[in-house]
Amino acid sequence: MNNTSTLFSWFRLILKRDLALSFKKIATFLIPLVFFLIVISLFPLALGTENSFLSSLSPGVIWVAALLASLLAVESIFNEDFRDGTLDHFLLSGEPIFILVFAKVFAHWLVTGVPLLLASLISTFFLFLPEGVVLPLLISLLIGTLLLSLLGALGSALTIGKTAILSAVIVLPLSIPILILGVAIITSAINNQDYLSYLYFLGAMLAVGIPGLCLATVEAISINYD
Amino acid sequence: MLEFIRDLFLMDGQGKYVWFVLLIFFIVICFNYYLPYRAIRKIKEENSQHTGE
Amino acid sequence: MTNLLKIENLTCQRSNNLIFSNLSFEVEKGNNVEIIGSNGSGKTSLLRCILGLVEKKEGKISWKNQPVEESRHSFLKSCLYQGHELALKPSFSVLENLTYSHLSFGLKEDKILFTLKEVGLNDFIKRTASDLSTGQLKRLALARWLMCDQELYLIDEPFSSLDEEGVRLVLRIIKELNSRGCSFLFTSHRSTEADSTKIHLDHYS
Amino acid sequence: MGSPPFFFKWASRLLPWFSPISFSILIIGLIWGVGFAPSDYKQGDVYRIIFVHVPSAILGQSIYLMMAIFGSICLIWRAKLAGMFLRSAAPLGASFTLIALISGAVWGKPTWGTWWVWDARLTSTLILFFLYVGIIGLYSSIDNKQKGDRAASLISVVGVIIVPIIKKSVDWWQTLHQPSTFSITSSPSMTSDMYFPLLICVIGFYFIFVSLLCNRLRVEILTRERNTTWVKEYLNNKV
Repeated sequence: MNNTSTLFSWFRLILKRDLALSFKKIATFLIPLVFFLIVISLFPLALGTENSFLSSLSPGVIWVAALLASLLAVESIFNEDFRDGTLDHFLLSGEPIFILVFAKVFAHWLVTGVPLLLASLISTFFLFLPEGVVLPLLISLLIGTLLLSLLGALGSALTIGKTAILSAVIVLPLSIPILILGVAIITSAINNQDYLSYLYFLGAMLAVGIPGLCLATVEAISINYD
Repeated sequence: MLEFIRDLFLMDGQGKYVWFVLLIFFIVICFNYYLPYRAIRKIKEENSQHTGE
Repeated sequence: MTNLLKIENLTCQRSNNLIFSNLSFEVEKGNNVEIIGSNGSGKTSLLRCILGLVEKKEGKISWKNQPVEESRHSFLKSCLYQGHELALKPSFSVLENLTYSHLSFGLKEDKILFTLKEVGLNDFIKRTASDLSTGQLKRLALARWLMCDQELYLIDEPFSSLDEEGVRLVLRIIKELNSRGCSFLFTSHRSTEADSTKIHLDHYS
Repeated sequence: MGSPPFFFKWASRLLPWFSPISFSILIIGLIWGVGFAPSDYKQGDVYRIIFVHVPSAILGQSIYLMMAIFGSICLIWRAKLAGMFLRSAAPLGASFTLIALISGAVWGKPTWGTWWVWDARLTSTLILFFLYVGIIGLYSSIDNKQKGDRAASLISVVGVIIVPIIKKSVDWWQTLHQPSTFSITSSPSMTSDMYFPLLICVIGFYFIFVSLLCNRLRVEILTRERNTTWVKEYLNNKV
C-alpha cells in the first residue's frame, strides 16, 4: 500500500516538474503548435486552394504535420535533463526508472500532443474538412500522438547526448504504421466508410506500446548509462 | 557462337537493364569485399610501424 | 565505528583505457574520505563507478557489508550524488529547484526555507537560477545536502569555484552533517582542510 | 564458439576455402540464369533480373531477422560476438536491400513503364532500408563500442516487432488507394529450368553473405581486441 503511494507520488513529482518546466518557457509547447499550423498552411500555398482537392489531401497533411511537430520536441525529453545532471539524480533516486519514463512521456504528450489536438480543430477549417470527420480526427490524433510520444522517448533515450536529427532518422520509419492508420481513419470517415476497425488496431498498438516501448526506453537509458 | 554472345548481350534490347543490374550488384559486392581487406591491411601496417619504432 | 561503504580492489576501465586499478578503501559512519587526483585521473569515474553509472571491471563494492548489487535500492536511497553538473534548472526559481528535487519527498516547505537560510540564499527564494552566480548556484546545491540527512554524500569537487567564505561554509556544513552521523566521499584536485582520510588516486593509475 | 579469438582463428582458416566456393556457386547460378534459362513468354529476357533481385530481397529481410535474434542475445547475455555480428551485418543488410531496390526499379522500367511504384512490397522494402540506415547511424554515433552494440541491438529488436505491423499497415494503405495496375506478386508460375538457377542464386547469395560477414567480423574482432596478447601475436606472426 505504502509502496504504491510512493510510486504514485514519484510519478506526480516528475510530471509536475516537467509541466512546470515547460510552462516556464512558453516556447516549448507553443513552438510545436505554431509549427503544426505553419506546415498545414504551407500546403494550400504550395498546392493551390481548390476546396475538394485540399479536403482529399487533408488527412495526409494533418498527419505529416503532426508527426513532424511531435518529433520537434522529442529531444527535450531526456537530453536537457542529461546535460545538466538532473537525469543522474533521477536515476540514482532509487525509484523505478519505468515510472520516470512513463511520467516523462506523459508530460511530453500533455505539452505537445494535447495542443496539437486543439490546433487540428483549426486545421479542419483551413483544409475544408466535413464536420462529421472531426470526432474520428480527434480520437485518432489522441491515440496517435501518445504513440508518437512513446516512440519519441525511445529515440531520445537511444540518442542521449547526440544530435536530435539522429533520433528522427530512427523514429520516423517506425512511426509509419501510425501515419498510415491515422490517415486511413480520416479517409474512411470522409468517405462514410467504417473506420472503427482501423481505430481498434491503433488502440491495440497503444495498449501494447505503452508497456513495451516504456520497457525498451528503460533499457535504452540503462545502455546509455553504464 | 558469335551469334549466341551477341544475343546474350542484347537480349532483344533488354540486355542493358539486365547487365546494368549485374554491374551494380558486382560493384556493391566487391566494395563490401574490399573494405574489410583494406581495414585489415591498415591494422597490420599500423602494427608494423609500432613494432618498428 | 561501523563501516558503510567498503571498496576492495576496484578496477575501472573505459573502452580499453585503464583508469585506476586495485583501489581499496573504506568509508566509516561519520567520517570522510577525500579522493585527490589530477585532472583525468578518474575521480569522477570512481564516484560514478561506485554508484553503478560506470561499469566496474573488477573488484567488490559493499554497502553495510552487503554487495552493492544486492542492496542497490537501499544504497541509492541513502546516498546523495552531486556531479560536475549541479542538476539545477536555470529556468526554475531557487525554491522550485529544491521542491522538484527527488530529495524533497514529503518535506515541508518550512524545512526547505530553513535550509536556504542556512546557506545564505533566503533573500533569493523567488530569483530564477539563471540569474544566480556560479558560487550562488553551488550554495543552492548545498541546500540540497541539508534538506534531508543522507547516510553517504558522494560529491564531485565540492570546493571548486567557491570564494573563501563559500569554502568555509562547505567545511562547516560537512562538519555539521558529520556530527549528525553522515559521511562524505568527495573529490578534489588538491588536499583540502576538511577532516578526512586522504587517498591519492594518482598512485593507482 | 562465443569467444572472439576462437571465432577469429576458425574464420581465418575457413575463409580461403569458403569464399571461392561461395563465389563459384553464385557465378554458376548467375551464368545459368542469365545465359541459359529460357526466356519468359510474357516479359522476354528482362525477367533475368530476378536472379539478382529476388535473392537480395530475401537476404535483406532475413539479415534483419538475424540481427534481431543476435540483438536479443546481445541484450540478454551481453555476448560480445553477437554485438559484433550486428555491427558487421547491418551494412551488408543495407547493401542487399539497396540492390533489391535498384534492381527492382530497373526491372520496373521496361515492364511497367516506371522506375517506381508505391506498391506495398516496394514500400516496405524501402522502409526496411531506412531501418538499416537508422541502425547504422545509431551505432556509429556512439563511441563506446559495447554501448553502441547494445543500443543497435535494442532498436533492431524493437524494429523486428514493428516490421510486421509496418507490412500489415502498408498492405492496408495499398488497398485504400486504387488497386495497382501492375502486379509483381502474381508472377507466372515458374518452370523448373527457371526455378533451379534461382534456387542456386539464393544459396549463392547466402554463402556470399556469410563470407562477407566473416570478413567484416574479423576486422571487427581485430580492432576491438587490439590490445590483447593474442591479437599482437597474430599480427606479429603474419607481418
